[in-house]
Amino acid sequence: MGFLLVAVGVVLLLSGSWYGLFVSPQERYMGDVQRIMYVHVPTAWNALLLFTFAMGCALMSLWRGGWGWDAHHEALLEGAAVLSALLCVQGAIWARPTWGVWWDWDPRLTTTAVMFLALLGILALRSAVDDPEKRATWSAVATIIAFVDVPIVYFSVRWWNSLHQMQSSPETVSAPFIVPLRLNAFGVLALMGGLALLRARVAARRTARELGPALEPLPAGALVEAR
Amino acid sequence: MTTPLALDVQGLARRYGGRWALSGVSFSLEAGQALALVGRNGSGKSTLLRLLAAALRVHAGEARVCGADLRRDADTVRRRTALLSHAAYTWEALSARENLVFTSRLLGQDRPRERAAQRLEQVGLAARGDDPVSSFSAGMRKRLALARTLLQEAPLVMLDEPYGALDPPGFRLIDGIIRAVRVEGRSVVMATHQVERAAALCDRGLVLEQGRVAWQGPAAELPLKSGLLRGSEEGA
Amino acid sequence: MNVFFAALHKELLLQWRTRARVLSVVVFGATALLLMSFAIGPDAGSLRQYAGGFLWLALLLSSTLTLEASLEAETEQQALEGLLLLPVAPTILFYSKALANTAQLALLGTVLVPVAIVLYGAGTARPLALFGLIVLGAGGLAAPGTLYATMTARARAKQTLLPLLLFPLVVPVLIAATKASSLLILGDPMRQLSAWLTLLVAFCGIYWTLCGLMFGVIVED
Amino acid sequence: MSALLLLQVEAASPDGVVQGGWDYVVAAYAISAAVFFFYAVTVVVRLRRAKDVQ
Repeated sequence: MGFLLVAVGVVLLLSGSWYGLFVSPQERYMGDVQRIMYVHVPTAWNALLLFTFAMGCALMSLWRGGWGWDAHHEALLEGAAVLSALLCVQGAIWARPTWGVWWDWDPRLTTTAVMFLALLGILALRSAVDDPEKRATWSAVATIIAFVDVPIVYFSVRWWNSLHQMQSSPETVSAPFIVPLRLNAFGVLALMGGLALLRARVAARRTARELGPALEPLPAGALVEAR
Repeated sequence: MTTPLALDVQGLARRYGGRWALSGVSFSLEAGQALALVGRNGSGKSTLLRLLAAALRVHAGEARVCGADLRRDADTVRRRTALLSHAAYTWEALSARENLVFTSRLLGQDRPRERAAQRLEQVGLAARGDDPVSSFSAGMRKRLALARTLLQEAPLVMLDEPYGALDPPGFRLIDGIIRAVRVEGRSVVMATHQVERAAALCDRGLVLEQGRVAWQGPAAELPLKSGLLRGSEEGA
Repeated sequence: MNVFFAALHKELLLQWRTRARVLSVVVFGATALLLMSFAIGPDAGSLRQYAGGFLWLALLLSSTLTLEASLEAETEQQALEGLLLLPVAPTILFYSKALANTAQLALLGTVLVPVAIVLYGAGTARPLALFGLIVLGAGGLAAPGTLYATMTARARAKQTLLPLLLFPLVVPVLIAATKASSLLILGDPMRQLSAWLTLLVAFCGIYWTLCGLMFGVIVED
Repeated sequence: MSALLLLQVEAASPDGVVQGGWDYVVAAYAISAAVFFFYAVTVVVRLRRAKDVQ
């Protein structure tokens, strides 16, 4: 399942990128630089999506328990961290030719940086706790708290920097612009989703090893007992 | 007529990470009786006591503690038990008296100062009651922790290595307290290496080995049984 | 309610008994303020302009020391486990601890203000508003800070872990408090202060609720 | 506002269209591809290693 999704993602990404780079026409105002958007926007969508899924797994892991939720929680956190790091780099590459600077205190870019650091913090917490139970609970709580924080960060940065509010790129709605965007969006989703499934397997195996051979204790009848 | 049970434990188990510190532990204790827990270091005595005091989450099995379900009604269990643990549970920067007064207030008791003074007297710390705990010796910390445990006036008193770090007068203090608690009709569970003392003080005995019940029976037979176990291990 | 006040009294008394340590945190914060002025240079105008930001950075950096110390008192002899064994709701323990930490951070911030005034010429015409702001900001740091310190006190590498978790989270507090104190120091012609205070109040409201709910989950062993 | 910002850009032509910039586009796609590729490799390597241990 994981490998299949990865393969689907690669095909979608290759075709979407080919379309975006060579088929789509030049955008009227941004010129060729606009083509960065065909990979940038899908990355942004999926970073948020993966973080949201991680939050869902965190909630389920707290509410229901179960190591499957915890393993997927870990995998999705890592995937979201990779995507948000990539997003910051892409944002810098986009900012340079359009605004003349590598970094811009745009609310979205800044929020992404904060989100990346928060995700790194949670992953660090996971690696610093040896007891699998505590690791699962604590990191789930940290994920929920960080998830609530992201919109607050976004709004506070927007207020903080209200002068820069209007630098959203010109809307592009016609089909030649939509097609590569959609292809790449589903491509990143399939690729990172597949990788998250594989990564969750790694986490699940590590937890299984930590928990020892038997997850259930021996039945009471098997013990030496005398009354 | 059946006596109510202070403890009714069925297949209790707890793991730390991947290691099952306790598994499939089953026993019962009638109200008003005293149980001696014996076993080597790491055999699971402390884990069992902390589980029964609802300090740790149960990973498998069931237990009723003083009539309350340990898994579903941990708050009631906490109200009905008092645990003298390995850790002293004290705030080092506060004085012994302050430690007891705050514990009493958090328990919602009336006259906390009076109660604290009374317990300090009982464990022989009245003279040092206003010194910060950080200046205490290990034995004095043990006495303070004992005072804290007694402050709770719980129907089930659990003592983890009560004799540890104490001097001979301390030993007699513990013996006296256990007898006094039993006179009041309360139950006692005690984990200790002092097998002879435990045999003299308790009704029931239970030997733990590697997190399992290796033997249980009348406390009077404990010295023999635990001696056999220890001997066989040393031979192996 | 009586139980809550008993718990709060205990927290405040603990902090009072360890006041020598609190004093060293104050010195740390003042040193941070001094060092930051070297980063700007001896230009009085810029120093005054950035005074608000430096004040909150110094407070944020010192806050991790305060939070770690407040949890150390509970983990030394596992007093926290002892507390949980008493029939006291974990939320009461959380709110008493978070409130005591708020008080301590607010005190720290208040003490740092005169230092900032001397070093940066950052006086304000509305000292009461500045004090209120410091209390709000301290509350925003203390609620998630207490929760995270409770986790990291029992994890490996706790010294680095707490700032790693806390600092990204409190970015809104830092932004709002910095902006608001700059407005108080430099003047507020556009009447923007209330917007920033609202943001702080909202942050405090959300995290005092959320962290209170989560504390019970965290401390269960 | 955005028009004002665009004026500061070296690459901007008089009519406001960003000219060229293909190197930036190539860099963005190359870096994204590299990140995806290397992350995929680390995941697969860790998966293999986890299997070996079992």
